[in-house]
Amino acid sequence: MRDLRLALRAGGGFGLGLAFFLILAVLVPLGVGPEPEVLARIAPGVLWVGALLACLLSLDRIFALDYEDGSLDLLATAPLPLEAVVAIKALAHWITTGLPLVLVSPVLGLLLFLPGAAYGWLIVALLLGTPALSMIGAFGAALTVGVKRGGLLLSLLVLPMYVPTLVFGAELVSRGAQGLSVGTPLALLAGITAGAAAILPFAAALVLRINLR
Amino acid sequence: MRDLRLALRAGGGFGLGLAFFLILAVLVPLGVGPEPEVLARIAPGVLWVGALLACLLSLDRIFALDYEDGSLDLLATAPLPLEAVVAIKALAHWITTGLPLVLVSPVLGLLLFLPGAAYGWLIVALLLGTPALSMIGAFGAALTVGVKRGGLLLSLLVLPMYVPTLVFGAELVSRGAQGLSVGTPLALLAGITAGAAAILPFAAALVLRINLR
Amino acid sequence: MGLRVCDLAVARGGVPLLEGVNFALAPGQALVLRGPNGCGKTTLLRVVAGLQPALSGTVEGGEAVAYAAHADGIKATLSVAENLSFWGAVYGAGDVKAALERMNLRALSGRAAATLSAGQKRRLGLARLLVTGRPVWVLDEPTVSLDAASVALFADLVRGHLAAGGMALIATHIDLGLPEAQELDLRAHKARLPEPGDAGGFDEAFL
Amino acid sequence: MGLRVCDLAVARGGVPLLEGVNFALAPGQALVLRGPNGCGKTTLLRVVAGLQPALSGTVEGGEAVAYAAHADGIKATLSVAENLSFWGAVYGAGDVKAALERMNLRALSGRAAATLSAGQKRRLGLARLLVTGRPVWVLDEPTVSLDAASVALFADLVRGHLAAGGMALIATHIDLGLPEAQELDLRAHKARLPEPGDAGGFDEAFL
Amino acid sequence: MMPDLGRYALEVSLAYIASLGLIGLLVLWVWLRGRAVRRALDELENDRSDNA
Amino acid sequence: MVSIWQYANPLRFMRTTDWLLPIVAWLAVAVTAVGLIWGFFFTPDDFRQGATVKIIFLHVPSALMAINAWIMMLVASLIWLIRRHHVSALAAKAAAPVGVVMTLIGLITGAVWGQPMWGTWWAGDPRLTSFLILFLFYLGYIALWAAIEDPDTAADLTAVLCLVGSVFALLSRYAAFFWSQGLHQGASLSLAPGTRVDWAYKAPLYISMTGFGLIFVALVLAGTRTEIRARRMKALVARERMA
Ligand code: HEM
Ligand SMILES: Nc1ncnc2c1ncn2[C@@H]1O[C@H](COP(=O)(O)OP(=O)(O)OP(=O)(O)O)[C@@H](O)[C@H]1O
Ligand SMILES: Nc1ncnc2c1ncn2[C@@H]1O[C@H](COP(=O)(O)OP(=O)(O)OP(=O)(O)O)[C@@H](O)[C@H]1O
Ligand SMILES: [Mg+2]
Ligand SMILES: [Mg+2]
Repeated sequence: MRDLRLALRAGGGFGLGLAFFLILAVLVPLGVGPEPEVLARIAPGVLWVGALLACLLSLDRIFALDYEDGSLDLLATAPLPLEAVVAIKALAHWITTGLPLVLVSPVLGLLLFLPGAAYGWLIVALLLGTPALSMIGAFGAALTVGVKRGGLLLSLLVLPMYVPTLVFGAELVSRGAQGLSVGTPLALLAGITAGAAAILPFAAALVLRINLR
Repeated sequence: MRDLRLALRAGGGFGLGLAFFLILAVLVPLGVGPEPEVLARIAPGVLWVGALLACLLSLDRIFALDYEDGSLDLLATAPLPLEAVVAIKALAHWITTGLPLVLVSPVLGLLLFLPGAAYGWLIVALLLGTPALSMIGAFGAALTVGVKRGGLLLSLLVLPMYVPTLVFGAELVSRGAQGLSVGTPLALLAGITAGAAAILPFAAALVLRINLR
Repeated sequence: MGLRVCDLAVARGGVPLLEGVNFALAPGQALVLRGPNGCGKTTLLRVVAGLQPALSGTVEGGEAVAYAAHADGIKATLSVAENLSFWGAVYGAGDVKAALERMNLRALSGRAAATLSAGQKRRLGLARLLVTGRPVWVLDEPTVSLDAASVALFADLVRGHLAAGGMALIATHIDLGLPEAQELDLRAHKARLPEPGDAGGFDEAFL
Repeated sequence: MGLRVCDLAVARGGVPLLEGVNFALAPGQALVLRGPNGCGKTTLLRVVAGLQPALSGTVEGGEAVAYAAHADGIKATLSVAENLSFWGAVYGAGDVKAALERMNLRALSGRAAATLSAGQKRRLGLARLLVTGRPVWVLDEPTVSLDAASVALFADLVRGHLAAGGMALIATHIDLGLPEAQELDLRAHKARLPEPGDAGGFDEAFL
Repeated sequence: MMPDLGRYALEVSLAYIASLGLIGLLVLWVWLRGRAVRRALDELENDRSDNA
Repeated sequence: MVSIWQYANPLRFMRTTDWLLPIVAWLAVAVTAVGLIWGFFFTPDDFRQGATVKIIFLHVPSALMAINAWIMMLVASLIWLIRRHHVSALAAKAAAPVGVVMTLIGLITGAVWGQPMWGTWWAGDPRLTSFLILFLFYLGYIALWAAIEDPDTAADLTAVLCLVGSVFALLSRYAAFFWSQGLHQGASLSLAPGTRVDWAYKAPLYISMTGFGLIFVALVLAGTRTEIRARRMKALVARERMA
């Protein structure tokens, strides 16, 4: 859809989510200390928390800009169903933020001494999990769209909803690193993403309509 | 000054920075796993990174709102020097974000099994370091004030500048925890804060004037 | 076809503003809403556009509406032409080139919308109406910031739209140069305070 | 005392817009700037207010300016009275109560600014001028969204300010009902294109 | 001709290939962008002198 | 005596670089080729590091140039802020991508070298970390240039960022050394404690350092020319609109 192209073009911050992810991977060792064993132990968790935060920081762009300049009012009266608008915007967010994170994560794994066996699972986990992050985030962004600079409120609402994704995602990677079976977290992660993609666009569109009123 | 009171009132997000900090402290054990030894080892670093991110998320409020609604133009033509405006806004940001973090950090230390000896130093370190975070952040916010929803760009610019504060702050806490001497990081942390408070308001005011032009 | 508003009552922030508003627009007709600041013109238009529920009464034909609000819905980072073609794509109709030409924006078409002056932005906002292909235009103070020449251009635009069988509902404070349009003064429809104890005390508790 | 603009040239986004602008305001005088959309009125006012450097020429008396732009600088979360008293505190002058009274805002004084209608917001923006205590008012389309009664109120306000020895520089497209004000048509001051190859190719490279 | 890099053949050649490749990419980018801008400018100047 | 400020005149700069750039470019290619070919083919293996020592001819020059590029940007930014010479601002803009690539080469060659030497791609070493932070500063600088529409505003803002950023980059470097002692070589040309560096290594190293320096100069000149043209184009388009 054109909306996607325009979202990409207007969003601008293609590399920025990446850069943020990178910075986080640099900061954590600086805070925690340089010991490789400790870092390797916490690497999957840190990478997941980093992906989460990188998503989070770009969430407020999803609807707030459109709300402020009045586009959202106009989109709501346009022939496109608002559910489709939400889904497209979440997809655009994932493509600009989630996908680059997935691609660059192995490099950051290096910085955090992630064990070799875990790299494949890291990619799989992020690939499965980040769409859910974008979708949940779009819902949160729809909830807070009327709040000026609601960045912090948004994170407050969204982060708890990210918990299941985070837990299963990090678990998947660390099990993968230790060579344990990964079936359960894999299935759960996929389930969360599928569920989010199926239900949340409707919830988000509903909430948007209420916020516009 | 009245500006401060109004900033507090308008900022709104008094508890939000706190809540974010709290959520992060909860998320990290979820991502990393529940082992107390590992958590205790990384607690100072995680708390510092958390403080940093909580600051970061509320930074874009410092000037962007005023820019968008035209207040910044009006403030620039007001009798108050812009340097004072910047300093007051940074102070207000610290009071709404940094100070609550300092006060609540011992509780979060508990969640992360921070060793007993470190609590005092944690408070001292945050108390000394967070004003620098707010001041550096105000400079970054002034740089990106013309960029719409520049949250990610802002973090890319600001986070690298946070590195010295983070390193000395985390080092101070973990040395304190191990009972080592803390003189050097303490002095350096204080030095960074003092230097930032002395110089950055001028740089930020300069940058704001350029952005308004 | 057409827009029909029957016995409409609207409220904003829980406060009833207007009531008993009745009007109908047939193709080729325009209606200008008048009333002092804060009387509820914007609120009424939002109800007609379907963005807000009515307190009571009905709006027929609200789905054929193209709405232009105080804010223009312009993306500052996109160029003028890109802004328009985005809306053209959303509505799946309309000729962007012709709309640019019509609103005298061709020279500006490559410029980022952020660099437009207040009046130029407004012209872009009005050009959007042309690419919607919708028959009913609902316009909230469309001539704000426009100079005399542009106001005349706008009047022309509306006249052309009416001639093509369109309709227009316009809230404004100034003289638009559209003598053929009907006028509706909203002062006559100011909502009365509900009588104490009117509706059995239940609704009253929340008004 | 007074505002004196000598041979001013202004540019926006690197493009020269106006040149050779000369005027002087003595206490009690008002000047209305006229010109089509995009001719550079806003830019000129920003230069006079000291927000933007001039391309050439001088502005004397720019530090005594109270500027009111297209945007009103209103904090949506603060109440009307709080918004005003903030600016009163910044300028260390002015009587907030009287300003509210004057602009007919007393009934709204406790309302959050976000809930005001377009015209009410604009009235609040104008009330701000009263609490600045500055002698030179620089106003960019001050009557946008105002109804006829409020426009008259505004004209009164300006007249009172002039009578008290103030000055006003106003850009507008409509008739303000201020016959005593001088007018300056900016079309006469449109900047010429620099001749190609003018300054030995140096300045030309960057305009 | 090729020197014997011993055990570290992979590392050393990787370093050389990556570095030279990166410099090559950079040079290419600078060159292409320079060419594109120069052409666009020439076109503009031609238009201008045509009009004058 | 022709002052160097004359080259702040874009026209003069273009005229000079017209003939200067090809010379510098070809010189850069030649010198780098000599240095790297000598280093790769005609140096003996080190008795402890084996063939990996050959990486030094890439690693050290690129690392040095990465730092020098930032210093050059700092100086150019100062000149822009103080004397408002447009060419200077544009040169700073043109230097940033070159600096990033140099930093990236330093990081990659270091990592590739670290694998055999330290048994790890990456280590919590201060020099490595501070280098990575320098990389971040470059990214931020470039992102800020890209984010701002108006060229003069962008030049001003990035110049201030460069000044303030330099202070913090320096502080970060100091902080990184405080944070960990590290594995990396000290700032001398000794490859390992106790071994004197032989001219067999030093000569090609110095030659490649010169070569990398010339590459940097050539690319910055070329980039500055492009930026000047782009700037002029913007001005012309704007002027067209005026008419
Ligand atoms: C990712 C890994 C590495 C990075 C980012 C890195 C970075 C740097 C930097 C920035 C310099 C510039 C000199 C300075 O800062 O004073 C440098 C110099 C140098 N590096 Fe590395 N380095 C890395 C790995 C290595 C390894 C594995 C070795 C060899 C075992 C090595 C050997 C050297 C040598 C010999 C110098 C020259 C020192 C001097 O005399 O100034 N580096 N490196
Ligand atoms: N949340 C709210 N709570 C109470 N009153 C509100 C709220 N929001 C708006 N109002 C009031 O509702 C009234 C109607 O506003 P509306 O924007 O519809 O007016 P309008 O006729 O468009 O005025 P204008 O000509 O100034 O644009 C105004 O008096 C406004 O103050
Ligand atoms: N960054 C820019 N680059 C090029 N031109 C610009 C830029 N910003 C503004 N302009 C142009 O400068 C001109 C002057 O704008 P200005 O806002 O001063 O006009 P104005 O007289 O206030 O118009 P209006 O009556 O519509 O408010 C406009 O034509 C605008 O398109
Ligand atoms: Mg209205
Ligand atoms: Mg204007």
